[in-house]
Amino acid sequence: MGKLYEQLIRDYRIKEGLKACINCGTCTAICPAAEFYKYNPKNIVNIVQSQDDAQIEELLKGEQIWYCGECMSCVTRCPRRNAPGLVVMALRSLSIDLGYFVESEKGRQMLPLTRRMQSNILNYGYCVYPRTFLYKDHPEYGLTGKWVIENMEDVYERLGANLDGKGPGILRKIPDESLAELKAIFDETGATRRMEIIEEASKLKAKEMGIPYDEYERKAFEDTEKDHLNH
Amino acid sequence: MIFQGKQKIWSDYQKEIPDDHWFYVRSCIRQGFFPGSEVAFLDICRNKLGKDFFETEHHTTCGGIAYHAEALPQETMMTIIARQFALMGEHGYKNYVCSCITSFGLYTEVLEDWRTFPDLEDKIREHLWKSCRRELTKPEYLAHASDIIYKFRNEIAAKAKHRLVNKFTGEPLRVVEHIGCHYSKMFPSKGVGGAEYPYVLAGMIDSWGGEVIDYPERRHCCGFGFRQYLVKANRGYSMSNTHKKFESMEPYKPDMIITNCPGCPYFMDRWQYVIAEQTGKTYGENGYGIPVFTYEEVAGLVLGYDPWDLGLQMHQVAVEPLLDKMGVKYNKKDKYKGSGGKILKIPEFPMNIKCC
Amino acid sequence: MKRNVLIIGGGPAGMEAARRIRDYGHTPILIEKESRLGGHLAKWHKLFPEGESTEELLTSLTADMEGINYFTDTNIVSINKLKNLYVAIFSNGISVQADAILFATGFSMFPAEKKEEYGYGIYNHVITNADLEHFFNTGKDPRIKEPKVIGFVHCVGSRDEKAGNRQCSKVCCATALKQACEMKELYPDATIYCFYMDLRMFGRKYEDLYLNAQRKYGILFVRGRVSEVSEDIDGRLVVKAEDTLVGKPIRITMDLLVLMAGMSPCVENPKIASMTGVHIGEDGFFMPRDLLYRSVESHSKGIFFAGAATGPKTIPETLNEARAAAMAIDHYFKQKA
Amino acid sequence: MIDFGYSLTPSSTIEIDDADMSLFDELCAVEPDAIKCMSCGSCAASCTAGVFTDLNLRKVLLGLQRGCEEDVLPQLKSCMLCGKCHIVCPRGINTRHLILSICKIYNI
Repeated sequence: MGKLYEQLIRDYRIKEGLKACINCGTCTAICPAAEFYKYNPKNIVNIVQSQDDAQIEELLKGEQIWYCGECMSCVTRCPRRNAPGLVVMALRSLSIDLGYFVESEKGRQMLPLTRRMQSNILNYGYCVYPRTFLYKDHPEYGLTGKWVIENMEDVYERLGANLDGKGPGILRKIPDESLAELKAIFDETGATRRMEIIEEASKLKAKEMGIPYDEYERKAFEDTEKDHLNH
Repeated sequence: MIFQGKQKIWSDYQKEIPDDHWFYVRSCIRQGFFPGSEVAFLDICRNKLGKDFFETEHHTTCGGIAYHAEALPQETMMTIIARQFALMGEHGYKNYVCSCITSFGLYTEVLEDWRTFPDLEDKIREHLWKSCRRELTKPEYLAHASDIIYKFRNEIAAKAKHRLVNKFTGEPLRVVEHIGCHYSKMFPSKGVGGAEYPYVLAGMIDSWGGEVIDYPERRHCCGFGFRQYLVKANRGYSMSNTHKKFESMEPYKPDMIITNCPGCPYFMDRWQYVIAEQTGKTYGENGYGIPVFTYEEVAGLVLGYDPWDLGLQMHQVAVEPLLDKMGVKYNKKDKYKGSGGKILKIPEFPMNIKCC
Repeated sequence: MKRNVLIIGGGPAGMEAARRIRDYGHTPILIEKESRLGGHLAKWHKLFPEGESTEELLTSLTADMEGINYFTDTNIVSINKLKNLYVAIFSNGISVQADAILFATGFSMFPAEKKEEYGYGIYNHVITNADLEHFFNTGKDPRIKEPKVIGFVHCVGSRDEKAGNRQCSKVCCATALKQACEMKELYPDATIYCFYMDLRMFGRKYEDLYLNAQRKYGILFVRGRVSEVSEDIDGRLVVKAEDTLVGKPIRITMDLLVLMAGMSPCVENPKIASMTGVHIGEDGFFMPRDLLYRSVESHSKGIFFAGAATGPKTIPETLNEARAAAMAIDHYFKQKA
Repeated sequence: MIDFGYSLTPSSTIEIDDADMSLFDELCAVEPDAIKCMSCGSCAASCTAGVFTDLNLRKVLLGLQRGCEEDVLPQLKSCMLCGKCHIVCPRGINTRHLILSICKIYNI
């Protein structure tokens, strides 16, 4: 048993999600990612259960594990009660913890992703928050979306929301003491550490790639240079 | 298709949904994109049905979207959830209902995980105490908000001002139902109707007079995929999955789509717009799209709410053709007004998909 | 001294054992819950590996029933042990004293509707292997309408922990190929696919069946478990699997899908076990004293097994086990005397 | 038009319904053994050219059977017709002959 495998099976999601795979392909058949990406959940589960560290390391440093959409459609159908989606989540966590995620284009997306998600939660208490949901990043929000952004206070007030207001209600200002609790949870349970790991590894990678850090983040968010598609 | 076969499966997956006294938690995405839906939900439950739904301003995101984007470790997500449960207990509630499907899936999963691995629950209790000085109380009942509307679907039907019937033809409206993946795909027994033929929305459609459309990609994900949408470079995935669903439902000529997930109605609405702008293809009649609704919006229309109070002006795909079919009256001029009738600049219209 | 042997189950195992037990000079009393003898076999049309006729086999099995008491439409109400005897009461009111009991209870067909994603009982053109045999026998099934594309799904409810059936049902691979070839004979223009995980062609002539299916009948094979079936607007079936040997998802639209429902433990096993104290394995089949050397003996004195009661078996295996059980019972009586 | 920065992705699903099987049928008429393959992989394992190139006869045959000839036919250009695959094939398929027929019928 390899060291990476040993680390992996400490994750509760592996305990829950990996029994014994028989390579039947039920998961791949209906996987939304397998249809469009060079991705096959069956192969990933098979590599993990092989306990072969060389191959697991390749996964952790590669693109594949980042293709899953975590819709968990695979879980419903697996005849062996495996959860390929959970196995992928464990692999992603380990890839981040070991700093391997920067070795793949999709893995490098962790920088913009974690920054945006964590700052939304810590500053506002929401994962997605209208004031940080920018039209330039989300042109698909559409022309009505643009209109909502441009008339934010009026539109939300019209619909009975409590945007940044006191007391309960839609998009209320979550009280500072509750936000402080979230921060304490982040510090206690490893979310703060995760952000640090991602920043440190990304900074080094940006240097290695010879690009400024903000350009590194922009590229990670917007650009695709590799061929990820399963033609 | 043999209807009785489905009925048999539905009867195997009926879950117990208590009648009253719920601790209500909101959804990040729905608050932003469908504020009218959450307003309508509470108004229906509290004022139309006379039930007790409590909300505290101290509740927060469950962290689910961030967790599924790997921006949070599992223990962080679990501790945030433990804090939400603790708030419920502190306010004396036992029934927990959430507006978000991602949350519902995670709450279910977390409770199952804690049952399987009691050491993990102990660890999370400790985290919660250390960081928030709160005690975990686990809910006795967990429901998604659509379960509640499902439970009271016949009461709503009894008060209906409009039904899901085409008033021009007298025929039932053809309704596609789309269930959020995390509603029951992980734990089929936790969802009304199970995972393969969920009944939670189909039951509402049946009660309110519509005809449920079953099409080949019914069970397929809308394509949100968390990071696959949140990161711009990945959005082709998200859009392609929605595209796949629309190509599959197109021959059935659906009048409308009803969903119970936060992201799905947003994606199925917006990707229709992007697909139209990029390829020229539209899926509705006469160059319109197929309007996509939350279940609260549909319940609201059935109960006679004003469409602009429900927030239907925030959709990109025009809802007016459907309102006309249902016989819902609306004032065109009021659509894009602000609070108190304040005149706002009207949004631009897309090139390839008809809007009103 | 003549002794009574109660045989529970009138399928091939029970019928064959009854005659052998009679030939050893004992008195077999056979009960069958259905209205005719023959078990699942009586519902089948032809058998693998070479298309042997079920009717002929049944005729051989029933040809010589002299001296065998049998009751159809009869269930066991209770079994009680009295010293060296078992007293059994039947649902028809008759009670017997038996010196030994043979469990030839066979199997229950896996209820294919439990695999909800395949839509048996929901989609109009999804049938089971048993339905297809019924069609071969009667020529009637409204779900089969000049199919152009036909699929066979192996392992439906077999090797499936989620469906509560972990074991391989042993006979479905060969049955699927037999049925696929028969369909090709009926519908020569049809394209026929078999979706399999492993083709378990373990017996004599089985590999020939496979070769014939490929070479003579042009049956196409996809290695992958069907994941989802749905109905399109024309009422045709959309079948999704992964072609695991290519490594890509595959989608085929079909006119008929045949689910190879596997063998589940007989649903009455727990009831019968509780009356007699015989052991049931975690898979739900009866547990013999061991799986190699004493496979027809139970842990309870005077109780024996034959056939699929102890796990999926082919017809010749079942018949041989019935003979072995008859011999073991005779041996048991001789020892007792 | 708005530049969204992303677009629809082509599907990788093998769509048998749309596949044109006429050339494969033609192949089976002259090489009835083509369909006897049971995908054991002996040919690919013993293939001399396969060590250096992506040639994999098992995959080629399967690709033809699924109507994906464009994806697999280029592989055959690496074949040196050494015939080792013929020796090892447990189904006794005359693979050399088969490969030549494929080249002829699919015009490569």
